[in-house]
This record gives sequence, C-alpha cells and structure tokens, in this order.
Amino acid sequence: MDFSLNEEHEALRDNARAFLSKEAELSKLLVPGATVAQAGYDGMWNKMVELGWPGIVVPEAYGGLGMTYLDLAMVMGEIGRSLAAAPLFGTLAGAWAVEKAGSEDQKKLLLGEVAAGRLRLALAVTCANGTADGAHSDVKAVQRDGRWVVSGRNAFVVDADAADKIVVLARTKDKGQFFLVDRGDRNVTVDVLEWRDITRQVCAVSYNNVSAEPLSQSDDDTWPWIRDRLYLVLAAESAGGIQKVLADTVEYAKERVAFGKPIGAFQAIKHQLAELAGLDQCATAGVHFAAWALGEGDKRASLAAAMAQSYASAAYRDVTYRNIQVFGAIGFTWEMKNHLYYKRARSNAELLGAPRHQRDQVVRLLEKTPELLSA
Amino acid sequence: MDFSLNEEHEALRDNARAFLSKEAELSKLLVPGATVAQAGYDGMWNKMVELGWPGIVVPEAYGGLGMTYLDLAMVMGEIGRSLAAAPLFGTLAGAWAVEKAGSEDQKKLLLGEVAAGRLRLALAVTCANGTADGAHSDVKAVQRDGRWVVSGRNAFVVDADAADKIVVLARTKDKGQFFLVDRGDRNVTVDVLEWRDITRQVCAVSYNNVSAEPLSQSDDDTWPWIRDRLYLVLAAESAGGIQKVLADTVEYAKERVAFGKPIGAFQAIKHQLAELAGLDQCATAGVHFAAWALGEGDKRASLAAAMAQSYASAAYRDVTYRNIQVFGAIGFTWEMKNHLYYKRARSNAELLGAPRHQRDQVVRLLEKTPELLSA
Amino acid sequence: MDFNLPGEDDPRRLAVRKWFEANPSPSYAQLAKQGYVVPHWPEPWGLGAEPELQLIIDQEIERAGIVHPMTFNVIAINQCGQSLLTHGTKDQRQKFLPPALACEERWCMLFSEPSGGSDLGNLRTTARRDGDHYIINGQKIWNSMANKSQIGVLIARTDPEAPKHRGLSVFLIDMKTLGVLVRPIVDMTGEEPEYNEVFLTDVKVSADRLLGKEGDGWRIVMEQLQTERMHMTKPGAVWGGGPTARELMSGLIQTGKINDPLIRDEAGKLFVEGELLRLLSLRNLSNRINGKPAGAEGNIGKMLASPHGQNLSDLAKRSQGAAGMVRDRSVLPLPPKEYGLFDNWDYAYWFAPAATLGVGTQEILKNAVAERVLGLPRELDPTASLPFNQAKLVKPKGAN
Amino acid sequence: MDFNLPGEDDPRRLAVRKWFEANPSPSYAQLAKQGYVVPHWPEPWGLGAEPELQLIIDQEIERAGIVHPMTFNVIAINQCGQSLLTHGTKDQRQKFLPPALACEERWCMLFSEPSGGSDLGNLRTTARRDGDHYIINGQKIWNSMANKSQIGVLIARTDPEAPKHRGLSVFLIDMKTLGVLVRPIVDMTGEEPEYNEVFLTDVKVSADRLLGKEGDGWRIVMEQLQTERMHMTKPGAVWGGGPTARELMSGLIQTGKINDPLIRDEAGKLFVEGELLRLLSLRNLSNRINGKPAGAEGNIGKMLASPHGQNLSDLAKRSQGAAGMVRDRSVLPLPPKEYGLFDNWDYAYWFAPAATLGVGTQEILKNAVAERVLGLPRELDPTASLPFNQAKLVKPKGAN
Repeated sequence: MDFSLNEEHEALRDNARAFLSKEAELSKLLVPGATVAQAGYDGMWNKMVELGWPGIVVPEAYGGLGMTYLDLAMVMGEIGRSLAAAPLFGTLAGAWAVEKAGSEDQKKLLLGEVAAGRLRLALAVTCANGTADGAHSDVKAVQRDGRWVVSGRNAFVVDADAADKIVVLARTKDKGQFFLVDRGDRNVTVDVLEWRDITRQVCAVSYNNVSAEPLSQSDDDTWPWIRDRLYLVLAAESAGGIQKVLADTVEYAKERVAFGKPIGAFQAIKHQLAELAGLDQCATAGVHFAAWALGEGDKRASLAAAMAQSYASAAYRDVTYRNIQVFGAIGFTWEMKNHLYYKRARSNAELLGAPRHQRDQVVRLLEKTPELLSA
Repeated sequence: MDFSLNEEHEALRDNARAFLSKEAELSKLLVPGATVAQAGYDGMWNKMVELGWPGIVVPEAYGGLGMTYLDLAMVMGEIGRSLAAAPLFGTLAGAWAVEKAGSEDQKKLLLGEVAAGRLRLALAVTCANGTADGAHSDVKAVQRDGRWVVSGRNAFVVDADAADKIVVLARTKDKGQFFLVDRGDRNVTVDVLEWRDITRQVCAVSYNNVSAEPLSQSDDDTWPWIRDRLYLVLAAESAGGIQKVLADTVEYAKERVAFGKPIGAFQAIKHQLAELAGLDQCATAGVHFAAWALGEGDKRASLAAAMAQSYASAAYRDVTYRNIQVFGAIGFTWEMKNHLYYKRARSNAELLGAPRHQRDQVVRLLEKTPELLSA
Repeated sequence: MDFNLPGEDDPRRLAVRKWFEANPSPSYAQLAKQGYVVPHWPEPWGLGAEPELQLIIDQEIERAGIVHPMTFNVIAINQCGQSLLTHGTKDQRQKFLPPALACEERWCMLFSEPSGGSDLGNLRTTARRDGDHYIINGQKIWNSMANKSQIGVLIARTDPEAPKHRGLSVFLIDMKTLGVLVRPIVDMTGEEPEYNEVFLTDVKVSADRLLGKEGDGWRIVMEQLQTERMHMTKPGAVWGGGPTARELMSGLIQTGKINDPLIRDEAGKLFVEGELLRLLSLRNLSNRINGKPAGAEGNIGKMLASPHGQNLSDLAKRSQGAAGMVRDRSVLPLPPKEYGLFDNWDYAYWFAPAATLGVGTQEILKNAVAERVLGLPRELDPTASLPFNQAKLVKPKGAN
Repeated sequence: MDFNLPGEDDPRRLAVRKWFEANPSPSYAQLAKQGYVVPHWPEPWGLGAEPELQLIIDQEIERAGIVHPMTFNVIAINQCGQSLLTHGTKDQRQKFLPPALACEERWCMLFSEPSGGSDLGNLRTTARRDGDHYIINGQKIWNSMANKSQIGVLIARTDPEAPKHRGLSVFLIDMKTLGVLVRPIVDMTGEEPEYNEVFLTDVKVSADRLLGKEGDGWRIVMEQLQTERMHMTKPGAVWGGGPTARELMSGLIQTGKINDPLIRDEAGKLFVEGELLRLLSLRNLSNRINGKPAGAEGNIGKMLASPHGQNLSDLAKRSQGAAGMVRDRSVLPLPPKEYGLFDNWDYAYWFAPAATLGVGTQEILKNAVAERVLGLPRELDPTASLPFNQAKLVKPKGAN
C-alpha cells in the first residue's frame, strides 16, 4: 500500500511538462476566426513520436515502451494541461482496439507501426444520436466475394482526418464487430466538424462500400475494455487541465487589484478558489486510482474508470467556468486562452457520454457486483 | 393588472402579525424534551376563532367571512412566521373537502360550524407509503345495512387528534370517495406521531368498522382541488417563515462580532444572505400569484399552486439551514428557536410530496395544456 | 392585486391597434413621433403612459411584426436617454433625443476601462477643460455596439484631485470625432463582435456636451446602471434577452427529451424559477413606470436572472449530448418569435459566462443586495476617500 | 503507487491476529499495553508502526468485535494525547497517558467560549498565577463529553496584556476539581446531549498541570485542531464518523429506491465523491503516520467531507418521504457494522447542520485552504496585534 506517486512518475510528469511548455503553442488558436485547422497537429505529433509517446503503453512484445497506465496518466495530464493538439487520443483508441480485438498478426504489424510513430489511428464507434455502446452502430458490414465492406456513417470521431487507418465498429448480421479501413480509401469521406473545442479534431466519417479488414477477436467485452481506457485518458487530461487552470486563476487573483487590494483577498473569491482546490485534489486522486486499477487489472478497474471520468469532467467544467468569472470580461475574449480550457472541459464531459451516464454505470456495477461496496 | 398588494391585504397582514407576536409563544417548545403536546393548540385555537380565521374563506352563504385566498395567504404567512400551533391546517383541509364534495345540506351544517369555531376537522388521505393521490387509499369503505363503514389506516394526518371530525378518503368498490367520521368514535384510534416538527400535530389514524357519512359529490376532481389549496397554505406558511428567518439571520449577522467586526461584514456571510433575499422575493411572488389564481379560478391556478409549493418549500429549507450556519453552534441547540423553523421547513417539503413531485406536476400540466406556456 | 395582463378587448389596446392598422409598416421615426418608443416618458417624447398602456404598446409592436426600437438602440432608449430628462439641458434634449428615439442615431456607453473592472470608479480617462472645450484622453473597453454607434455616453475624470468617485463627469460625444478609435473585440463565442475597445486621443469635445454638472458623473452613471440592471431582470437566457424557460420547456416537450427524468426535473425547476422572475420583473416594471426610481430590486433581479439564464442555456446544450459541441444554431427547436440578439441556444450558451460579468459581476450584485436591500455593513474601499491622483499610488495591501 | 490495502495473508496481520486469538476479549488496558491503541506512537505508548501496520491493527480490532478505544476516548487518543509527547514533561506523560490509553480516564477539550465562535482567540477565561498554582475563571462551551470526562484540556489566558493569540496557555485539569461545573446542552436532535457548558469559578490548578510553556497555548491548540480536522476527513456522514456513501448505496439498492432515476443519479454522485474522499484520507493517513506533521490537507478534507456527509444523510432522509419526518432510527437499512455515535441516518440527519460548524466552520476552513494551500492573501484581524485587554474595548467597525 502506497498512496503517493513515486519518483519515477514525478520525473516523467516533470519532463513532459518541461517539454510541452516549450513546444506546445496556443498562440495560433488565439486569433479570432481560428479553427482546429490552426492547431498544428503534425508538428506536435512528430515531436511526440520522438519521445515515444504513441507507444507508451504498447506492450514491449509489440515494439512499444510497455509502460504502465500510471505513466500514461502522467503524460496525458500534461497534454491536458498544455492543450497540446496531436492525434494521440485517436491513435491510443485505435491501438487499444487492435490490442483487444486484433489477431496476433494484426497486433504485431499494427502496434509496432503505432509505437514507431508511423501509423496514426482513429476509433469510430459513435452513432448519429451520440450513443456509443459497442452494440449499436449506424455502420453496416457485409461480406461480398469473401471480403468485408462497410457502409454508413459515424459521428464524433476524434482525429479521423489525421489518421492513416480508422477502426470502425460496424453491425454484421448478428453482432457489432470492429474493422479497419484506410482513411485514404476514396469511398471514405471525412468531414471535420465545427467542434467548439478547437484543440481537438472531431469528425464525421462516411463509408460507402469501403473494403474493411475485420479485427477477428472482437467480442462484447471489446468496447467496454477500450472505453474504460478512454475514460482514463479524458479524465487524466481533465485533471491536468484543472491543475493548470486553478494555478492560473490563483495567480491572477493575487495580481489583479480592485478597490485597493488583490481580488484574491476578497472572501467571495477566496472561498470559490478553496472549493476549486478541493475539486483538484479529488479529480487527481480519482485519476491515479483508475490508472492503477486498470494497470493492475483490479476488480475495481471499470468502477474506478467511470468514477474518474464522471468526477473529473464535471469538476473541470466548474473550474474553467469559475476561472472565467475570476478573470472577468477579459477572460471571455477569444484572445485569451481561458475559453480554450472551458471548451475542452465542456466537450470532455460529452465526448464519451455525460457525467450522469458514467454515474449510472457506477451504480450498475455496484448493483451487479455488491462486493465492490466493501472492497 | 396590478402586481402589488393593496392596502387591505397589508392591513390584514399587519394585524395578524401584531396579534401573533403577542399571543404565539414558543418558549414551552424550547425546553429540552418538549413535544407537540406542549404546543398549546387549544388556547391558540380559541384566540383564532375570536378573529374568525377558521371561516376566513368559508363562503358567506355558509356563515363564513367569504374573504379571498389572498387574504388567507396573508394570515397563513403570519402563522408560518410565528409558528403558532393550532388545528387550522386540518380544519381548512376538511372544510375544503366539504365545500368541494359535500351535499348542500352538509355544507350548510358543517361549514357554518367550522366558521363559528365549533367544529375542528382533519383530512386523512395519505397511504402508509406516503402517497396521496386521491385514488389510492389504505382505507376501505363498504355498505352494511344501508350504512357505510370504513376500515383501515392513514398515515400523516395533520391535526387528527385535535379534530372533532375526520374527513377520510376511502376506496369503495369502484372509486375513491370522501367520508366523514367522528374522531370520538370508539373504533377510531389516533396515534400522535413523533413528528420532528413539534409545532404541528401529525397523526396516524386507524378505523375499525367505523360508521361513516359519505360526502356525496366526491369525484376525481375533489382531491386535486383540495390539494392545490393545501399547497397554497403550506407555501404561504413557508414564505412567511422565510421572511422571518431571513430577518433574524440578518439581525444576528449585524450584531455578532468576530475578528473585530460584525460577521455580516464578511463577504462569505453577506453573499449567502443576498442569495436568501432572492429566495425570499421569489417565494413571496409565487405565493401571491397562486393565491390570486386560485381565487380567480384562473386557468393557471393548478400550475401556480404547484409552482408556489415546490419553490417555497425548497427555499424555506435553504434559508433555515443557512440561518443555523450563520448563528453557528448556538443556533443548533434545542433552546433556540432556529431548529423549530428548520424542522418546519423540512417537513413542509414532505407533507404533500417533495418539491420534485410538484415540479413533475408542473411539467405534466404544461404537457397537457401547452397554452399555459404562453399565458 | 391582479395578475391579468390587459385583455384583447381593452379599449386602450383597440386604439393602439387601430393606429397600426392605419400605419401598417411604420418607420421608427413614426413610432417615435407617436410616442410609442418610450410611452412611459412624458410628452413630447412619450405619452406619460401607465404600466398597462406601455405593456399594450410593446405587445402591439411585437404583434405588428416590428423589431422593437429598444432592440436596436437599447442604450439610448432604455439606459441613458432618460438621464437627459433629469440632468440634460433643453438644447441637449432637442438635439439628441429625436434622432435617438427614431433610431437614426445609435448610442453606446463608454464606461468601463481596463484598470477598472468591478472597480469602475478607478477609471483613468481624463477630460481636461480647455476654454469652451474639454480634451479627452484614455481608453475604454467592453463598449457594446460602439462600432455601430454615432453617439457615445462617456464618463471621464474632470478633477484628478478629488476622491475617485467625485471628480467624474459625463459627456455625450460624437463617435466620429477626431481621435476616437474603435476596435472590435472578438469574444469566446466567435460570433460577430458585440464589444469594442475605444481609444481616445486628444478628443476635443464642446463644453455643451457635458451632461449635468462637473462632478455629477458617478451619480448619473450609477442611475443608468441601475436602469440597465432592471432591464436585465427578465427571465431570458442572457441579460433578460433571448429565449426563456418557456421556450426551453416547449423545445424539450417537442423533442421528447422532457421524458428523461433528470432533464424533466431540472426543466421543471427552471420553468418555475423563470415564472417567478417574470412576476418579479412585472412588479418592478409597475414600480418603475409608476414613478418609483430604479432601486435595489434591479440588483436582486439581475442577481437571480443571470445564473438562471446560464442554467437555461446549459440545460438546452446538455440535452443535445455530444452534438451540442458542434457549432450549430438549431439546438432544440425554438418556437418562432423575435428573440433579439440571442436568437439561438448555441450563441446563448457560449455567451453565457459573460452574463454574470457584465453590468456588475455576480459578486458586485450580491454586495449590492446585501448592503442596499438587507442593510448589512458596506465594504470599505480604502482608496475611496483619498484624492484619486494619490490613491493610484497606494501600494495594494494583501488584505483588508 | 499501490492502492491495495494489506492482504489477508500479510505476515504482520497474522501476527496481530494470533495475539487476538490468544487474548480473545482483551481489556482496553491490555490493548494499550500491547501498543495497539496508538500503534503509530513511539514506544512505550505505541509500536512506532508504519501505516500498514496501524491499518492492520485497526482492522483486526474491528474484526475482533471490539469498539475501538478511539471511539470511547477520541480526545486523548487522537486529538490531544500526542501533544504530551511533544510538549509535555516526562511526569505528565507518566501520569496522564497510561490511564487515557487504557480508557480509564476520559478526556475532553475545554477550548470554545461564548464570546469566541470562529474567533477562538477571543477567549476570555483567565488563569492567574498564584504561587505554585493557577486560579482559573471563565466559561467554556461546546465541550463534547465534558460530562463524562475525568480530564479536561483547557486553554486560558495567562497574560491579558499580550495580543490575543499570545498570552494563552494549556492546562490539564481534573474535571472534579472544586469550582468546575458542567451543564449538558441539548441540541436540536433531542438525543442524549453530546455537548456541555463548563463554568470555571476560582478553579485552583497546580502549576505542574501547565502543558508546554506559558504563552504556548495557541500553537498547541492549533496543532490539536489540525489533528482533529484530519480525523474528520473520512467520508462518513458526520465528521468522518457514521455510515458512508457505501452504506447509503447499499441501503438504496436493498430497498429498491435506487431505481428512482433522480435518487440514482444523486446516489451515484455521492458514492463517487465518497470514494475519492476515502482515497484522500488514506493518502493523508500515510503522510501523517510517515511523520509528516498534520498540515493543510486536513482543512481540504474536512471542507469536502462535512458537506458530503450532510448530503449523504439528506438523501437518506429524502428517500423516505414524509415517513422520514417521524423520529425513527430505521431510515434505510444499514449493513450491520460498528458505526460509533452516528449509528443511524435519523440522528446523522438531524445532527448534520453542526458538521459544517464544529472544529472550524465551513467559512473558516475555506479561508484556511485559500490561505495555506493556495497562498492567497490572509484575512487581517484588526484585533490581533493589540494587547487583548485593549482590543476588547475596540468598537467593532461596520466593515474592513
């Protein structure tokens, strides 16, 4: 039992922070009219590849670094802190799909390419109505001359335009199954959406009889397994963002003067910030626990992941809202970065369902496995 | 159109306040161990009778004062403000049942007695599980030798022990119907409950083949009609309580000194009190509107009653909770009256269902009658 | 007490309607001439109208399908114009009010400054008397519509040796005067700019543009802000404008989202709150038009209405799920109606954080309610009693 | 990082369990002698135990069906006893600790006063040196268990001419000394009194009862309060004690009330919050037992845990509807377990308003978090630097 980060985690976090504070640059997004097109994915991606981040949790057997989910959480926290824009979320999601549902050959081939930074992925699971449950899909797969082809459309696919291959959940006759398609296939259409969080590329993807390679080990457990990991990624991003935004808010409250004193000397501001400090502590604790539990395969892993995501995304929203309030009108302008965090927070609380949906999952897990109530 | 109280309303309110501030006495309840038995119902009732309050909205044709529901709201607000304990809630409820569901003879006989202060009533509609919907009842009525007898049990009957007659909702073969029984019948058993709000007498009532006189005009509209009026009574009480508790809190915050200044000079306290001032304004506006709408038979009457009750009971709880917080530990002792208001607030938000239930009624009314959305 | 609004058969309404029948597409100038733009003002500007008549006229303007002149020129018609009746000269009234009420000249407020924020009195723009003119230098910010206005209502410091809230004066300036530079500010919605920065460099303003007396500025501006807050107490999504809980409820019912129990409860709560705010705002309207000056109720109303509006648009957004994160004006169907600037939930949602900032932050409003309504001790501003040019030099202390 | 608690087969656990097998019904004196009452204290009182061992011992005490000595004598064992290790004399340790740890002498805190409230330093009880004794006069309030205690840890003013937070000293007094009068206070729950008033009239206390030096009182008491707050960071319904969100969830599932969508969402939220508080509290435990002094985290923990507990018991209550308004200990089934004082939701609910008052109001805790964790400017207490006997006479000002 040890409830603190060890020195290696702290070093990894500090190095990532130093790197990103040098490399991640939000200024191009702070120009009125900026969209995700200005986010600079490619340059950032290449730098991340140099650090090996795409393969951070890819098992060593497949050419990755084989590090722990706690290590990943350290890195994702810093990415959340800096809002560094790169197709890492999509690549992680796609790689997990391959790891969980791919054949041994697919894993060898694809995960190695991911780890080497030569393959960027995206995972397409969401229906037009926003549902992502691993069973329903607006995409259909049929076999034609012994080959699979898929047709249909996915909403809200992260990093699809930047991807080389897209992992898509499609309905076959009797179940949902994951397939790989080439982003460059002429029958694949990717529309980059006007997503409010312009530090993330979110797309709609259409398939019109696209050749698809099945991930042969897909089963009912595939999506929940991936989803729990994506919860961790989002929650770690959110917790990192919370820390940064809280620090910025506190700093501003110490500097900005009104009525002859720093606004941070007014109880109204102080007490709001104290509450945010509480959210920060809890969000981080939840992320660490989820990362540990997922890494250990602990029986509480799914519970921990849903807890972390529901709490962190709700807390992130509160913190970024309050941040704008403390900054006042200036914090509401496009030229300040406050809104980028606010929009990231807001969309992190929607991308994989809202906090209430994860809370419902928590309760369902407890109903199903009452032992978790005394674990 | 006139959104302000007129002088007659204000005079009625001020007179009631003057009377109650002289007569209503909470000191016997502020002794540790006090229960509702010390609340002094009888003395207070006799004084209210002198003022004609039991008959305030009884039509003049039946011997009452025939005043408006706004007038009633003025009086109930002051009763809520003072926590004066008397069997008025039960009597009003029973009288409304007679007014709505009784025959002309019953109305002439009974309402006249009520108005004269010679008849105290209670209304028994609630099932053991807390449901009160006018259709379900744990009490059954059967005809035997041409006479009705009722058997069963009601929970949470206000003022039953103080009543002369109890109006009870019972199931006949095919519907719910209201009956009158004598409190003194030896087959009626009244248990005064250990209700946490010791300024109100709340009872369980059991009937074992009790002779019962039907209110012959009972129909499906009876209970909603009565319930809307009881919402008004509770909401008016709550709004009156809110005003009083807010005033007490503000006064204390001006007087109590900590760290060299009145605690009301600290923003944390000031801002909390400002929020309570907002609740106070809204709760009162809702009560006035509901009283007017019920009195006018306006198409928004049911909506207004549910709105007033849901808002005022929730707000009352917030105000009384905050009141204890501002007073600090002393406000948490039995010897101070703060807890009496807190408990009244808490139970006003349960007695006829919780605020969420009234909100659901609001939405159902809007679904059913979309015109209300533009009225 | 009577919560009925004037009915369809109200003779006053019939008279107004008759005029609209005779003048089916009136210009704003015609409306102004008829006294329908500010019916509660005295003649010749308005009709000295009672609350009912004002309400009737507003409703009939809406019924005639006309965007209310207030929507176009709110600063002149609601916030500031009335000041000329109290503080202006006869010449000022004759010169400024007719084109303002006819919407031929739009007005903007030039109040806030970067150094000010909630501490508006800390403003640094100076107006130096020079013969029969003033020379104005400084910078203003958060000036709604300044890029589209002809007239600016400006507050500047005429006496730097007086304490911060004295020594201020109000001017009516031409926005096209030499030395006035307007720069639009893009806000986080990314929509067309609503706000501006205004830079003032040696702007020469004739002394007859001074409103009231030198040193009256703080009082005049506070009156105008109170009036503005009052206007913001209506239960709309942003500052009283835009869709209300009624429209939200209508959209949720129409889309079937109301059947989700969590949305249902939250929507019910917001609906109730919105209706109560509507009642408060009607009561305030009565008070104000009955001649009671705009008082502290405006603070309570805005304190309640701003977060109410934020919660409204938040629920509308959340009801969309991930789809709500895409820029899209069609979040929930809105019943067809004239909503003014905030005519869709998407804009209202992303604009919402500003609702508790503009025209007094939520903290300033709570202070105002606590102090002016409840009589709690006032915050002491240690810089308030010093001459301004000395107070600026005081090193801020860590705490009170 | 390892979130596993020590397992069933941990050799340290097996050793402890073996002792309990050999001593199936140990007295508190036996537990104390074995070092199991305060395992993290140094020998001879404890075992200098690491976090895991302390946790194991606590769990094994529970498993043996023994009410933990801390439940009985929390003030000695948790809050104040440790002060004797740091500030006490050897004689004081020998005299007071053995009977305290063996639960033969119960302790109470004599800190708060009617004039104090959040401003504890404003206390007026005096201790006047008189030869080898002190003569104590004054009044204390909110003294938990004072009516059942043998020893009182008292703070009094030994130097009225020093500023308010200096000139204070701590004494260990016998509660049966002549001049000590204890009056229980019935709180709003109407249950058996938890608190007392203590009147002190010419109470003669030997000088060897002074803990630490004269003037050390504020520092010692603040350390004790921090330790007490730390103890309150657990996710129980009241001050870390009583049932947690786990038990609430269990009860809601068992009664089927969890199927109500509004209750379900709220319970899910509270469960998550409770688990996160549990993690924070375990981390704090590690820190503290690892020798890091009780710091600011206790303030964050209590700031979060107190409203969490209020919300827990509130949901339990609301899930009952009107039935919850009847005095009844059986609100929702609670899994059988030792919950300490707050062993039912009814008591927890009606006691709950005090959770954000005792041991620092929510406002005081937020100040502490803002100032000590975030480094925001400190509140200035205008009476803090004056000699106490002059500060008392300062007329309070309306505002800062």
